Amino acid sequence: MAGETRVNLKKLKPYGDIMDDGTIQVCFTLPVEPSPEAREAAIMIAQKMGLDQIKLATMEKAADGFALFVIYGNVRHTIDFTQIKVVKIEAKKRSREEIDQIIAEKIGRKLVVVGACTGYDAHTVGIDAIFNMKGFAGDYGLERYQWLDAHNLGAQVLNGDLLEKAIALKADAVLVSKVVTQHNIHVKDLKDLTHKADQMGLREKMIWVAGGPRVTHPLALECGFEAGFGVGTKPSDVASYIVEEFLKRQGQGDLKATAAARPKGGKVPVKISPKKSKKTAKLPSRKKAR
Amino acid sequence: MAGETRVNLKKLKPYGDIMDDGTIQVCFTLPVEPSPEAREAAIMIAQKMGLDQIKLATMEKAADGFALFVIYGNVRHTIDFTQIKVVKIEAKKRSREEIDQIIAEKIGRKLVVVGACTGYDAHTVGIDAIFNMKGFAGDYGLERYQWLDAHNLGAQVLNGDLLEKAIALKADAVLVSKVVTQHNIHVKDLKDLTHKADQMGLREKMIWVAGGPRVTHPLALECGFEAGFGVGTKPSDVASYIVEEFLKRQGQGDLKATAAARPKGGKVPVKISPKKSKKTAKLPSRKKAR
Amino acid sequence: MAQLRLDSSKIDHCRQLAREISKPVEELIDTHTTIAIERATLRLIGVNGAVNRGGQAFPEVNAIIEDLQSEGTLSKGVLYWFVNGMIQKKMTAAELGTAVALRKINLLKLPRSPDEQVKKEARRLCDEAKKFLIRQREHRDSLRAELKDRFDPEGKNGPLLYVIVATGNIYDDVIQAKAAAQAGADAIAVIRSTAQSLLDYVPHGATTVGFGGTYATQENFRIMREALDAEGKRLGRYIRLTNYCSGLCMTEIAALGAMERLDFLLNDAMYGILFRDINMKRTLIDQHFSRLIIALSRIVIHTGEDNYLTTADAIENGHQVLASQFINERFASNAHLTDDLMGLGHAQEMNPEHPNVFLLEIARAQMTREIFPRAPIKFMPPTRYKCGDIFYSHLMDAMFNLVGVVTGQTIQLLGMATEAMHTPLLQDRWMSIKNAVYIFNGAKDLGRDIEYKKDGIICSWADKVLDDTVRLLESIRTQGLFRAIEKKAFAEVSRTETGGKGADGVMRRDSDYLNPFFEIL
Amino acid sequence: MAQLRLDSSKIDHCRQLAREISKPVEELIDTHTTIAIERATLRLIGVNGAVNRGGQAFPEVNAIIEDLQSEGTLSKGVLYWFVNGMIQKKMTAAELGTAVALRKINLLKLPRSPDEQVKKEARRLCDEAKKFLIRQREHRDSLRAELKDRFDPEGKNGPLLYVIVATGNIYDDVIQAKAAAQAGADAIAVIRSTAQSLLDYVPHGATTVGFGGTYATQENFRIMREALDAEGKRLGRYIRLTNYCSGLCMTEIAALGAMERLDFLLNDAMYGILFRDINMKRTLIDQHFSRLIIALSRIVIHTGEDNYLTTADAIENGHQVLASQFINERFASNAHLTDDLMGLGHAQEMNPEHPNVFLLEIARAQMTREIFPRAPIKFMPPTRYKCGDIFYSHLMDAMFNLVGVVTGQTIQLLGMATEAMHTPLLQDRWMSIKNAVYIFNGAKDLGRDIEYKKDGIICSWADKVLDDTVRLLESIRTQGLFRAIEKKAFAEVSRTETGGKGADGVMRRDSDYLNPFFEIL
Ligand code: B12
Ligand code: B12
Ligand SMILES: Cc1ncc(COP(=O)(O)O)c(C=O)c1O
Ligand SMILES: Cc1ncc(COP(=O)(O)O)c(C=O)c1O
Repeated sequence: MAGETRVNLKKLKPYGDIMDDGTIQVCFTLPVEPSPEAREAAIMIAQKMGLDQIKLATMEKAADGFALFVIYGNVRHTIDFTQIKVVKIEAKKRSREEIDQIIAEKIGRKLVVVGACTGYDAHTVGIDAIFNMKGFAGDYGLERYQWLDAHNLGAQVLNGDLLEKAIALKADAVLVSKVVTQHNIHVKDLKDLTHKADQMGLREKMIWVAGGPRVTHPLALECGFEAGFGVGTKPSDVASYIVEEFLKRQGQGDLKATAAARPKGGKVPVKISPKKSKKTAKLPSRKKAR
Repeated sequence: MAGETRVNLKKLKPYGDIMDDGTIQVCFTLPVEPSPEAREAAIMIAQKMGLDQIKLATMEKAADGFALFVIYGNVRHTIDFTQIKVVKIEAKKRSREEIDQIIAEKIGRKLVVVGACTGYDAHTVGIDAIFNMKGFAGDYGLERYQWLDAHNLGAQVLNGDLLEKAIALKADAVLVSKVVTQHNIHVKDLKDLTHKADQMGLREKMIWVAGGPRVTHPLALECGFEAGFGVGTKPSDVASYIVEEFLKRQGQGDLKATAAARPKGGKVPVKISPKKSKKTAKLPSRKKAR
Repeated sequence: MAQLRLDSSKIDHCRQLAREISKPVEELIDTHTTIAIERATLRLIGVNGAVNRGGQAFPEVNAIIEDLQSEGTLSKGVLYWFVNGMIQKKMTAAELGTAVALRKINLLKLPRSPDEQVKKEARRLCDEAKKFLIRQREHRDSLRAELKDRFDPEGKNGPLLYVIVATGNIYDDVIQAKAAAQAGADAIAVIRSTAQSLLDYVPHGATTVGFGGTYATQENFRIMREALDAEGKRLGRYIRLTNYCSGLCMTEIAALGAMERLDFLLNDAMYGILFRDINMKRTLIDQHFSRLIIALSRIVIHTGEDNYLTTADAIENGHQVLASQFINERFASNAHLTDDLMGLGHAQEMNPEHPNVFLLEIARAQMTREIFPRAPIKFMPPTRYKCGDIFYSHLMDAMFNLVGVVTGQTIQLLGMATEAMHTPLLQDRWMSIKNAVYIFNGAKDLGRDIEYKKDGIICSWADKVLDDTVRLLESIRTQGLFRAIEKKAFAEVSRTETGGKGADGVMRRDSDYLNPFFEIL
Repeated sequence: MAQLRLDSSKIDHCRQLAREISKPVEELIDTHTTIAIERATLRLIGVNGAVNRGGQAFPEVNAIIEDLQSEGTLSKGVLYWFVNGMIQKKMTAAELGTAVALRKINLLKLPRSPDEQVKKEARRLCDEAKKFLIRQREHRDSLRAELKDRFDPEGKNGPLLYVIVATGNIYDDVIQAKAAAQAGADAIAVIRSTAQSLLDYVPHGATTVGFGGTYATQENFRIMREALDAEGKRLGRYIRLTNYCSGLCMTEIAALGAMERLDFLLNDAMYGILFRDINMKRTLIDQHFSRLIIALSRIVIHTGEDNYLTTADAIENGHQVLASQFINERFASNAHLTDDLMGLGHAQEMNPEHPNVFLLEIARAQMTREIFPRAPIKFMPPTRYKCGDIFYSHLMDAMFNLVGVVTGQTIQLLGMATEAMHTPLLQDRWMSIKNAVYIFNGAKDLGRDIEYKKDGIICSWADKVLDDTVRLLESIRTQGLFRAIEKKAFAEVSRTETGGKGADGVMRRDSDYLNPFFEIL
């Protein structure tokens, strides 16, 4: 159509009301009293951020010595959207029934998953959403899976205690929730856990999964986990991942060709021979770590 | 006090909840469908803007093919606040009574001010706030000043018509309001007026004042005006400026030493000999321009 | 719906006063025509092309009418000459329109067929035009039926979500309109470019540059209607389209809007006078003809009383709005609009810092609902007190939405957090719709679940405003509408009978004035 | 205030049930003490120093009590030993405290004065301590009077604006608290660092690092109180200070809060059990002693029922909140708190997308107001459904503010648009206060101007919740509180009688247990 505008993905820019206008809204506070100079300082900051056609919507006195600004402007920056590659959890999304069936057929014993909200973090709602029977957003929790042996340790669980429990329960997967993030406490706690697990020789024996509202998959990888789940995760998302990853480690990677690349290189996980008895089935290489 | 933090004006940064954390909030839309890649693109734009510790608060589907983001992050940029110099209207703020008295005593005739909202801009509320008797925010309008002869031509006044009227009324000051700013129509219209005024030899004979919610003093200077007034202007602000500027041009700059530097260099305005008769008093050099 | 227990005899009295106020104007309307009425008449019978004037597309109707007017021959009505031309030249209206506009044919110089024949042919052409409009209306109604349109003029299904688009470029407008519909908007208004209302012609073709809005043109109407039809089908909801039928071309916009199946038109008996400084007579005569077309096409009008509260204080002047609504209602009835087409406008524009401001706003909105129970009331958002603090502005809209749903308004024009800044960005509109959806759903039945205390703040305020309205209408009746407007009866704006733009386009009709539309609409 | 016409006999029945539920717990309280009670006792008589333990300041009271407990001698009460020590060593409590904490003196190895003398001296010391607390209370009351404090427990002057600061650094908190007061906040809560409630000691001195909050220490209390006193004088308004009196140290926080003139303390009979997995007995015994101190100092408590709605669905579980409020009320009465000190907590946590959600929220808030008419009800904002769309979150807070003012809540904890993101920035708090000021002013008298329709949605919902509450309380009475908690009576959380942290800090009192505070408080 004449006059019509199309997005240029090689030079992607924010959209206000016309393609490529680059319009964005910004709000911040400067620790100076509102004044023409403060206004100028705010505009200069916006300029340094790469904004053109800066429109200062308001300068408000937020308190003595604090000026608050709302600014609209047009960013110069563009992004080559066609070049963006994001590391993603590649597991195929399956239903509870499918997952149960796969475990029954291909593994033949219950997978043991142990979860907790660690450190001094007392937020249980997230980990409960994943574990509890009733689940989250209409998706049943892991405790409801016939072929999962799901243990939710609750919140305020110290890393050491979690690892002990994981060993005792012979966990196949460890699921960690982190909600409080001030001063990056979540990152510290997560790294500490995988570090301790490394020292105890547990890293390769279990699947490490992190979750929480500020957790992303890349962040989880950075902390030594194998997968990270964020806002809005459903239990079946996690279960889908765990079962696929488990099979991949067993060499049954045939479930899905494009499974996620393991972060820690291609170290092949131990093989297990599926057994009928659920009680005794375990990863053969697993030993009590203490 | 121990632990207390003070602002460093040489390296001023936005304040979130701790001095110099640089926290800002950003909201924009990208013309792509929400996806992990879109999220990454948004983060990359934030990075290009100079943000660290980027926290993507939300990615929302604003429409098919449009993802909306709210982001918090910490800007790296700092501003040397001590070096900021802002061109300001330096006129001393005076009351209506004071202004009337100064005109009566030092000029001895009514000053003629002509105002309009120009072009196709139909917003009268702003110019009315300055002119109408009842004024704005408890401050009486110019029509109420005994020693001002105030003519409000209303809105939708074409530049040519305004200039004609200004000549006919022997205006000492021309007050222009611009409210609609889309596609910078206000800048175009303002520049066109001063350009026309130049051609008609009116520039030095009258005081040119612009106003409106998006008008700033620097913008007015850029458009060839001598002063610009923005949001929240009161009639007495404008009147204070006009009378001081008028006296300065007459060489009676003694009213205030630090009067604003004229934008068009130091060209000395014509002198007038104050006369008693208000009716006939005028700038002697003024002639009908056509 | 909660009840304010208003004195119905006072309401009846107001309607009676409005009737008396309109009387002298009706005489004026019956004896005059305007260049705009004549242009619209030509458009209705099929003259919608444009000729090149100085590189720009200039409507044929303007070329034709200007020539006739300059010869002083328009007071017989354009059809008097034009239909004769069609007969003489055996041309369709479109063909003759082009030829005359290009001055290849001079209508005044043609031989004249018998008056009866011209009259009869004129009538036939007008009947055809009417049939076309009815077909367009039926087409629109069938689309609505197909999508199970839930619009209820009395607002019983909750307020309709109405947003504006205003990029200046019709193609960008389409993008924004679709996005808005996806987010939940029920109606899209394409705001017109600044000052189009002062143009004495309707621009031609698709346009991509406008200031503060997009030009209203027949082609732009068509493009947007087509886009909304498609989007509506995809979404399974009928999406309404709105434009502005005010200003010097209100008659023509009504005609074009009717042809292009618009749903809503901003159309007010006095808005042009007060806010665009258009001549009183011109406006009042034009509005009647525009409304005749609108009534036929069963388009819902939106009156512009909300604007009063942008120039006059909303707390003090609520009665001006109500008085004007009674007058607008009267003029609309005179043009055969039924109650369910009268989208009487008002707005939530009181100072947000006034103590108990929501109570006063509830009183105003609720009384509007109760006084005009069958009208699809159009409720406009806060604009005047909107400020650069977008977070605060967003809250003002939330409270506006709350008042809207509690008092059962029919059409809710959603406010924008960035009202004080710019015409809405896509994201502004999205969050505004989210705002309305949230409030409308959460307070769905609140209005039905509460009662207003007798003699409470809300009921007393409504009583006061009604009393003030009676007084104002009485004084307008006494002075006459023209003089009352001069004395700032509305919006603190003064206009004179002879002042304003477009006065020279008004003509007293000759005794042999010919325009069958006045009979059949 | 509009009325819901609740059945008062049902309300009375609930109170009776709560009385019966509390009975077995009262016996437990009367026969036990805890390490925390003993520490608080020492603090009250003046032992508030700290010794160095592994480079960190460790409270003397902990050092002293730990040693006594490990010797199994604490069941006589710390004063039994400590006052004897003071007599023997002729030292002040502070001096002796330091010496014992540094293990320079072993209390158990000292010669023993006659029991009567120890008792008398203990009583004298406690009386002194009580006098000091009363002086502090009077000091606070005179500051309030001086500044013409308008706080009304029944909420008649509109909700009080309450905000949190949570930088982790007490000095940054001061900056934020002052800024909030300037913006209009009436009360400032310094949120505690994550998991302080699980520390079995109160950290010492000014602190500058915390996670999700700032440590509650005596010095931090003092710093903030001083800052708010100064700011309040400058602004001409008394600014209230709040901290958290829950967890393993609730008794000590009560003591320190009383000494440092705090105005509000979050203090709940069961919160620690449910949300911090603290042992039931420990919590119930501690809460009583903490409340004895609080009652003397006339601090307003805030109970924590709002938290239930973060783990249990708010629409389905409104009755859990109400049942718990009745129980909290009972325990508070038992500790001599008067109604005007019982800031019973509840929250607006229903799914914002639920149809008519505001009607249900109004019903819940209004019934809380009506059932506890003299209590300074504490109303908590939406948190659970808060999301990263800060514009939408801001609206949720607006509707929360509306419900608060319409239903006459006393203390309104203002929600933050960034709730789902981070502890509040200065600008978040500023816009939140602006939100509340706007809504409270605009809807000032709305609650008094409307009535709820008999058998309407609002009234019916209130009836339903009351009925559910009766049933829940009946079942708790039947099972006993401990077992009921195990069976998830509240918040969908299950705790066992023997589980949870701090159980080993509970001791049955010896027959010669000495603690005069139980007599004089
Ligand atoms: C409910 C809540 C509480 C409740 C917790 C009750 C409970 N038992 O869980 C109570 C009231 C007790 C509480 C207390 C505190 N809270 Co809190 N709380 C919240 C709140 C409102 C909602 C969290 C929630 O339940 N979300 C719902 C669940 C379903 O979402 P989710 O956790 O994101 O989980 C989903 C995904 O992330 C994912 N997921 C999560 N975990 C995992 C794990 C795995 C393995 C997987 C696969 C997926 C997964 O799946 C879930 C389902 O989709 C948030 C604010 C908000 N709206 O987000 C603040 C919030 C998290 N709390 C906060 C704070 C600071 C606290 C306190 C420290 C405050 C204080 N000083 O007193 C305390 C102490 C808590 C402590 N010691 O840790 C801050 C954290 C700030 C920060 N970023 O660091 C927040 C953001 C509020 C704020 N703005 O200040 N809180
Ligand atoms: C009221 C209003 C109207 C009324 C105008 C009534 C009237 N007779 O004035 C009506 C409803 C008619 C209207 C129509 C339109 N409006 Co309008 N309108 C507004 C609104 C809501 C308030 C403006 C106002 O009155 N402010 C109050 C006055 C007191 O403030 P002020 O103008 O800033 O003036 C102060 C200072 O700026 C200064 N000042 C101003 N002028 C001068 C001059 C001098 C010499 C000095 C010294 C000082 C001075 O002093 C004043 C007092 O402090 C604003 C939104 C908003 N909240 O700002 C939109 C707004 C200005 N309108 C807008 C638009 C687009 C239009 C239309 C073009 C829409 C359309 N397409 O139909 C039309 C057409 C108008 C036209 N042809 O120009 C846009 C402009 C967008 C932009 N930045 O370009 C706005 C921002 C709304 C929006 N977000 O879309 N509008
Ligand atoms: C009735 C009416 N017509 C038209 C308009 C738009 O302005 P215009 O078409 O004059 O530019 C408005 C403004 O809101 C209005 O209320
Ligand atoms: C009664 C009560 N105490 C304490 C807290 C704070 O948590 P904590 O002190 O356990 O960290 C809350 C939480 O909101 C509460 O409601």
